[in-house]
Amino acid sequence: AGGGGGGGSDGSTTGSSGDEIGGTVTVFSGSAFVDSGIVDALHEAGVPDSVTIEMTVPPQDTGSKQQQLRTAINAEESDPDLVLTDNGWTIPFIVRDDLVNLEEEMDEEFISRVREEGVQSMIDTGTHPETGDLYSIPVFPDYPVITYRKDLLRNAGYGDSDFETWRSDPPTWAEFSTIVSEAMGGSDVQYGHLWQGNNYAGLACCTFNEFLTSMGGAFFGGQDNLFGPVGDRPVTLDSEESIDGIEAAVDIIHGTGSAPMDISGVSPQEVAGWIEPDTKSTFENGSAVTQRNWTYSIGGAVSAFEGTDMELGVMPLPAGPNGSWHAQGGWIMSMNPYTDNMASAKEVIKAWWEDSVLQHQFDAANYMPPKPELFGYVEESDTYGPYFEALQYSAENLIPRPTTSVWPNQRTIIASEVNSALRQEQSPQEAATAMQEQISAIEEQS
Amino acid sequence: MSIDARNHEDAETFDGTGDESGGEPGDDENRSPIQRWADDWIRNPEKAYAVMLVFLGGVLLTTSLFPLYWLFNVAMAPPGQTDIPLIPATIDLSAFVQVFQQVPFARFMFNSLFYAFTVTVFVLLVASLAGYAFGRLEFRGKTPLLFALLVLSFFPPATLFIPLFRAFNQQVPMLGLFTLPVEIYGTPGAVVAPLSAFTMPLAIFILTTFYGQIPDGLEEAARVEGTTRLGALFRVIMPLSAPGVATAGILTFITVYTEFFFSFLMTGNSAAEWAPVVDGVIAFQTQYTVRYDLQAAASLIAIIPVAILVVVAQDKIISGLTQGALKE
Amino acid sequence: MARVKLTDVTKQYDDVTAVDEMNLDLKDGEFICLVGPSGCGKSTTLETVAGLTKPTSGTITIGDREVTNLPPKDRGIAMVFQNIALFPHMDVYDNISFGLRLRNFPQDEMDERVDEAARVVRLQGMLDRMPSEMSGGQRQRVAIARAIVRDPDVFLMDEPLANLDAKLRVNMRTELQRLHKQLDTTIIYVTHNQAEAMTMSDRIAVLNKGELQQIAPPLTCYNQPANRFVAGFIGSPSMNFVDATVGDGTLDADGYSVSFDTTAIDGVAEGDAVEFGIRPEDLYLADNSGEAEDPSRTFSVTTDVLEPMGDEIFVYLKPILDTTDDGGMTDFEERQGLLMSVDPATDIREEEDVEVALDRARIHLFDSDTGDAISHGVVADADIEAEAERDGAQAD
Amino acid sequence: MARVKLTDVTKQYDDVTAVDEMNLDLKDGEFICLVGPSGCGKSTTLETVAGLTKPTSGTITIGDREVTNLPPKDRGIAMVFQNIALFPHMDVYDNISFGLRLRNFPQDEMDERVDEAARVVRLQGMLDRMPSEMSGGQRQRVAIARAIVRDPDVFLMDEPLANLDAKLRVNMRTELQRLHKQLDTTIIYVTHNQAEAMTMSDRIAVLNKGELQQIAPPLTCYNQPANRFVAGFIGSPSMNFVDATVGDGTLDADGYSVSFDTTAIDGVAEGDAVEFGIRPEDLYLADNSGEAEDPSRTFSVTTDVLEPMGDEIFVYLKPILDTTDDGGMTDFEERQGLLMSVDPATDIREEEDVEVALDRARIHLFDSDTGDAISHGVVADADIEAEAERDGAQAD
Amino acid sequence: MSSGGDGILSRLATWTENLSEQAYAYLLLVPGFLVLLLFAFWPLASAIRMSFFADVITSASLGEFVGFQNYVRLLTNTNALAPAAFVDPSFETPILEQALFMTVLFAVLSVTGETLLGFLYAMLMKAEYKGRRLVRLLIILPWAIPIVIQGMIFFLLFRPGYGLLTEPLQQLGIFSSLPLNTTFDGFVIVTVADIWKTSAFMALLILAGLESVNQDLYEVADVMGASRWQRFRYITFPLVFPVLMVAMLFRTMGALRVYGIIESTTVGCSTVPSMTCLVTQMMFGSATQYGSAAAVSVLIAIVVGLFIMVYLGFIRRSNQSLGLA
Ligand SMILES: Nc1ncnc2c1ncn2[C@@H]1O[C@H](COP(=O)(O)OP(=O)(O)OP(=O)(O)O)[C@@H](O)[C@H]1O
Ligand SMILES: Nc1ncnc2c1ncn2[C@@H]1O[C@H](COP(=O)(O)OP(=O)(O)OP(=O)(O)O)[C@@H](O)[C@H]1O
Ligand SMILES: [Mg+2]
Ligand SMILES: [Mg+2]
Repeated sequence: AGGGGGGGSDGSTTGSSGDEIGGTVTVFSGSAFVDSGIVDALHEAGVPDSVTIEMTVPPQDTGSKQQQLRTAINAEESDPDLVLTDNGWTIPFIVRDDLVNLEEEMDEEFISRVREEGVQSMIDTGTHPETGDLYSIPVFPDYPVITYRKDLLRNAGYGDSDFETWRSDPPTWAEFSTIVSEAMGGSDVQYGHLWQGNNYAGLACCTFNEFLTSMGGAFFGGQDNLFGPVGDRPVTLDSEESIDGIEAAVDIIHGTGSAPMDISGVSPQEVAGWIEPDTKSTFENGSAVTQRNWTYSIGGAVSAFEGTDMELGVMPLPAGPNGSWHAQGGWIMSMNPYTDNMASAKEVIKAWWEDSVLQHQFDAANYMPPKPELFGYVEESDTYGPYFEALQYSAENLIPRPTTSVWPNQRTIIASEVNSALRQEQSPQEAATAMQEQISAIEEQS
Repeated sequence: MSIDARNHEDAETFDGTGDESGGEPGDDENRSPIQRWADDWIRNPEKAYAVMLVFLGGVLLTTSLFPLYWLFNVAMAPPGQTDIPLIPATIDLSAFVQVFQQVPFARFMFNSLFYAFTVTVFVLLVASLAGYAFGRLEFRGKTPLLFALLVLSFFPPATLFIPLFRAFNQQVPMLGLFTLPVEIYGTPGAVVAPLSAFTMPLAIFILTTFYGQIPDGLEEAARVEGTTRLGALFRVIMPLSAPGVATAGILTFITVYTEFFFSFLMTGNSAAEWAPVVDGVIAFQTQYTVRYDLQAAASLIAIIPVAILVVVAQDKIISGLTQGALKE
Repeated sequence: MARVKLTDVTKQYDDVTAVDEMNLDLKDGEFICLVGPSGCGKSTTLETVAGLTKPTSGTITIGDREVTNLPPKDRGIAMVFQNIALFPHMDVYDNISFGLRLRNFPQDEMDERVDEAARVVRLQGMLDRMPSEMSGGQRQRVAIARAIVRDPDVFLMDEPLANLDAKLRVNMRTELQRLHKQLDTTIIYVTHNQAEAMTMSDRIAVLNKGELQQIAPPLTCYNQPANRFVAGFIGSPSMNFVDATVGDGTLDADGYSVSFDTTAIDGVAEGDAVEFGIRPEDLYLADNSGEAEDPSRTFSVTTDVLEPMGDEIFVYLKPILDTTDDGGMTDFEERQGLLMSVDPATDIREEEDVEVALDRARIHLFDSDTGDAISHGVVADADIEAEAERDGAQAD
Repeated sequence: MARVKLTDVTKQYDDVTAVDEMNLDLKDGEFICLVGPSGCGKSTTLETVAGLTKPTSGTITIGDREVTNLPPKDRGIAMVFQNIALFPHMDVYDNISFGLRLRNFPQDEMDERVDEAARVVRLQGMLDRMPSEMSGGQRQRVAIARAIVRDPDVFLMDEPLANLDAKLRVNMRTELQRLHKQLDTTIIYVTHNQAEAMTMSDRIAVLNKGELQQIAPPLTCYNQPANRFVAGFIGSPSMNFVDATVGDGTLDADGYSVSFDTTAIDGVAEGDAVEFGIRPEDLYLADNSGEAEDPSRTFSVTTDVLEPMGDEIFVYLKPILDTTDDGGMTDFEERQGLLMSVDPATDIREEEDVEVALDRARIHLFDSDTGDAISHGVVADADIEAEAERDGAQAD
Repeated sequence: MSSGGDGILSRLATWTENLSEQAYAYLLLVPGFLVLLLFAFWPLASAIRMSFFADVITSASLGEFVGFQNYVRLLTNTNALAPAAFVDPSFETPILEQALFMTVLFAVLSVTGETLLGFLYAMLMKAEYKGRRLVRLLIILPWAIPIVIQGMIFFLLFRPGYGLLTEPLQQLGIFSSLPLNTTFDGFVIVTVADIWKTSAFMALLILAGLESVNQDLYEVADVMGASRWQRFRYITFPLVFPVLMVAMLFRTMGALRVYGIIESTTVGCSTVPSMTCLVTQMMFGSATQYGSAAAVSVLIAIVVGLFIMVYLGFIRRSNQSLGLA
């Protein structure tokens, strides 16, 4: 903001300073961006030197960040000027007009460039579901993949050809669970397959959604309805396929055999209490055969395995009858409607879309570029290059987040019911019924 | 003379340094220490009681301190290690240094200390006046006013947040009458004012209770000696209520120091923007990773000022203050 | 040094009237003792003067100012409290110098004054003790020092010497009197000690149940008590009281009668029920009756308990008509026994029959109903011969 | 009802020896008064007996048990505290019945006992007051009631009557004595009141600076004080002390001398520096010297201050050699003046020259160095004629 | 300072001295209540007003005036958007998943535990022995730990797989293998965590109460033959009672508003939904329901108020003055 850390102080001057380039642009970003050199990269990519760019660290716990942003916007605070938000919870802000409609504010040419060049699913999470206007620019996409221990699988009789195949043709859940259990049997690792099954936002949007979709189920009848219209879409959580999805998730832990596929229990009960950092560190210290996690975990595993006997492999998520599906992750950038420095903020947005900045971002923080055309750059990198194929498969088989204004309410219900099924406190059928009932009620009330 | 004095003698004996004044020397030598103790305790049940207290206390302390010990353990663990052992493999204090290298942790601490100190001083002062009025004076409307104070604490603080935030940030007129100066938001004032208001009811209640218990005679003596009513409050009643004042002070200080909600939302995120120490601690969390070791180290560092405060304030909580003051 | 005036001061607690329409007018530099039974309102009176409690009604003037609504600090008073009220968080020096510090005295003058006050109360060398480390008497002396170290116009002292031993008490008494003379301060002094009240005060104010009974110089209170209450209260041991009827030139009590000139006294007539009082020292054994100013005829009684006090012996004389003895459940006094004081050298034993006389000049007559004094001292009946005759007859 | 025995009890605070090698042996049911100057260790002695403070050394026995290390509650004692210390959160009834409730007395017996105790201390009708609503004397009476309501073996009372008026004091004294007789309890009683000590106690224990000076029946302490300290402490007003030298059959003070038979007394020889003591009541005006047992020759002095007390007058006689007068900075006593008590009827004025005699039989002789008593009473020299002659010569 | 200033000051002082007790009391209350009025009472009133307006989940503004509708929906459990049932009149929801009952149970358990432990701690802090200062410090420290960290500690202790206590407690059959996800286990953890942290608060207050008891009274009681228990029962307790009540009162209010510890231990509001969980989620969640959030706040206040009445009843009955009774 113009006056530094202050508030909407200079009400009368806001208008004019908003049109002039200069002052400070505060970006609600994250610790990975602070001191990452991205500010210099932005300046090099065209932001005038008169503009000071400040990267701030919001609380990284997704919930608190959301809460802080909500507060700031509700309070019509002028800071931050730009925010990086999870693509999973931006739409509610968009539909409430809590973010600037970039389609209106920025020049057409830039907007269409973004639409053309950007990863489609990321663009979707930044688009108003009804008007189709673009509110947010993708910053980085994130893709879930399976990281696995090639060394252990080799012991179980699999070889490079299998690894080769899986990169673009993942095994089914049934096959996958067999592979893991074989690998486990022949080794002394503690755990088989790790994923994030805790009662938290990630279960609803992502890990469970992946099971659900690959088994043919859906929250709201199909992918088209994920962004609404709320109240005018079917709730299909108690459909046969949806129950299959729950059963698949339960089976991979407990191996009850209720799912249509023969999935054996290769995940520890603990996954129902774990989230990303837990599985990441467990996998990295060699205690597990496989792990589902986001892109950044590849980098972690690479460095963790360096100089050990462990060998890293990466493949897309296993497939169900409906194929292999990956939840869309990543962050997009939007503008605070109460910013008092809009002109400069626009410059920052534009610069950020430059290849040089996105490449810098990948180099410095392992964040994927949001432009498919830059994937080549990733492919060439030492760390990610070898695993690029799997990532690309994942990027091509994405399910967007089901973000609507009521999704936060719905996701807590889904997470909590599914988690309790994972802990076998209730059967998949019961969980499905409970979800169906409560989600429908929410849909109706809205 | 006092109870304490007696306990004191006993306690010293447990440390093995006390004199055995009550015992008969001579035959003590050829009995086992246990026999001697048992004998001593039978003759001197106070001692047995004290031993029990110490033992019980030991057990309690261990359980209650274990989490702290464990926090220390976490701080010693290498980054990213999830399996924290009961006994650290190595003594590695580097986390305590890194905390300061990675974020301006000292500034975070300063910010919180500043809040805590300012609020504590302000609240003690203002609550003392109110506590005096409630505790020692008779006036109409006392009960309703006290009750109004209580009612404030019935509501979750979050309830008050939105209106306050708007008042500070959007110049929504307070009481519908006037707006706060825009300069306040983003300064410590925006944190100090509401936190003072939230911590005040407890402080008022504590001080009311303590001030009410000081015998009238002492205040009367002070007034005859030449103090004003207010002077008597600060010169006699407050010092004599030292346990209460110190307690209210410590409680306020700690509450504000560890407060999260308001100091977090009313300030920016960076240390330079008056973010509190909690911000400094959670700065070690990124979206998918948490540096537990750094967080633990940061927390341990963060409680040092409180530890110092407690040590200092302890002396104010002196035993049996009114002793020898009055014939009642 | 200031005049103190209480006009119609009343202090009411919920159900108790602690002070009732009190009127007191103290001259500049006067030393007045408030005495009265426990709970009669002495402390409350002092508190109203000090400003620690507001009278329910009435006004208080100190010097020329009406102070009824002034705070204590502006009244120019110093006070020693009955409950001592030392500041427990301060050592002796700080306790004593508290009032001086409030007035920003320079350190050296403060030291000087504190030293002097400590000397007066004999606390030299204890200035750095805490109250909790002192004996009861020492604490009380600190409280006195705290009051005298300042230079107030009016001193209020509530039992300042209560915890002191006799010798120190006498010494402190002298010191206080000296101070009074030297500073010319007005002093209101509550005491339960007769000797103090008698020797120190210019006037004694006797209170009962919140009401002022008499205010007069000590000897006037002793010799001409305004009513039965004052008579009984002043003097230790207490005056003997006997129910009697006025006869024809006699005062008839149970078992004996005293002749006197009824006509010389206003307000008594034959047949009146009166009470007469006689102090223990105004009773004489027959042998010594010559010492009396106007000895009555003797009558015989039996001694009960003897209490040798060293410088005198108290002799309890059994009631003439000892109708009941319920195991000491009623007082000696209530049973109308007589207490006599005799010289320690006197040869007297318990349970002995003795002849005693009383000094007619020292008989006090009170109205039985109101208790008001009718007369102090009676004179012998005109018909002395007749009495002498009867005396002689009796003696035989 | 128990024997109480203190053997070599010492209590040391940091820098003060509050009690020093105290030995006391109290018989069953004995009533003993502890007296002594403020700070001499009376309260501390009581506290060691009560078990509130542990003696630094020495043992305490109550009954047949050594109780040195027993907690107070197991010692079978009741105590009235000098600082009163009522429970502020309990009303009078609850304060008094506290000890009974601890012992689970049935309600009706408790009521009965509390009523009786309240009656003794005259607090009927105040049982539901809170301590803060009472006067100083009323609080003290609650404290007494709280102690007497129980049935302990030993009573410890620290100045129980300090805040009471004279009359109530005498009444309470009688009540306590009656209780003592009735319950046959051993009582240790601290008082600063001479009359109490003299009349109530079987024996008086005089303490000074933590050391026991004398323990003896009251009159023994009064008439045969063990040393100068006891002599000066017991009796009010205090004994007169005069520095003197033993001459040839005379005791020579500044300005006058008394003849006596040096040989009749062990331990004095001509030329010894002694101190002699004479009580105010043993000084006589020449006119009354016949009342003395063994009047000395008279000598002339000038009266200073007169203090009329009602039942007697204290006459301060100016020092024979009034060498200094530094404005009252030293005591009367220190200036070797004499105090005489005379009958209130005596015709005497201030600043008058009078002839006085002293009662030779009541002269106390003390060693100047140690202060130990040498003799109580001296007898006239054998050569009475010579003295008479000299007397005559002087009188002329 | 000029003499003129002194004059004004002293005149001011005289003026205040001459005020009646009543006026003086009000004067003393002004500063405190001014602060409270601005920063507590006024926002509170605004919030209460909010509770009568409809939720607009897609905007930060308030909907139309709906009277008590928000309350009705909460109390009949018909607000589908509520993150959890405030109370379920049909009782199909397990007790611990109904915010009201869960919170009340939590408050009762934690305040009881804290009071008992607090008393013990206070005694321990008061008794004199070597190292008492250290013990005092150690007892107070847990209270000084930011709640985020406290949560982290308990999270690390009970996290699945690695938590130090997860396995032993599971083997004892006390907890499930995922205690942080199980309602009952989570409830226990949150309660224990709260007791662990907040006992120090109690202890500190009780200690202060103990320290201000006139020690002479114990001597009297000793001589009267009071046993340790009786000393406690008749002297310590009644004299500490006013302070204890203040402490318990505020702790009860705090416990009934529990929130932070639930989130920070990662037990989470969906596993153990406290009343304040509802407020925070509705107020700061993406689907803002200001009206309902404010209504929950008012309901919380009513529940707390009922508890406070019970306390005040106690205080009144025991004839102790808090100024309130
Ligand atoms: N706690 C203490 N610390 C240090 N000295 C003390 C303490 N208590 C008492 N003393 C000292 O011990 C001495 C004896 O005190 P004690 O209370 O026994 O006197 P006392 O004879 O009762 O006097 P009084 O008649 O004034 O009550 C005094 O000099 C007193 O100052
Ligand atoms: N705060 C109060 N509330 C009710 N009654 C009170 C209060 N203070 C004193 N009283 C009563 O008022 C009366 C006078 O009390 P005051 O203290 O003046 O007596 P006192 O003459 O000083 O007696 P003492 O010689 O015993 O000290 C007493 O009966 C007392 O009980
Ligand atoms: Mg009084
Ligand atoms: Mg004493």
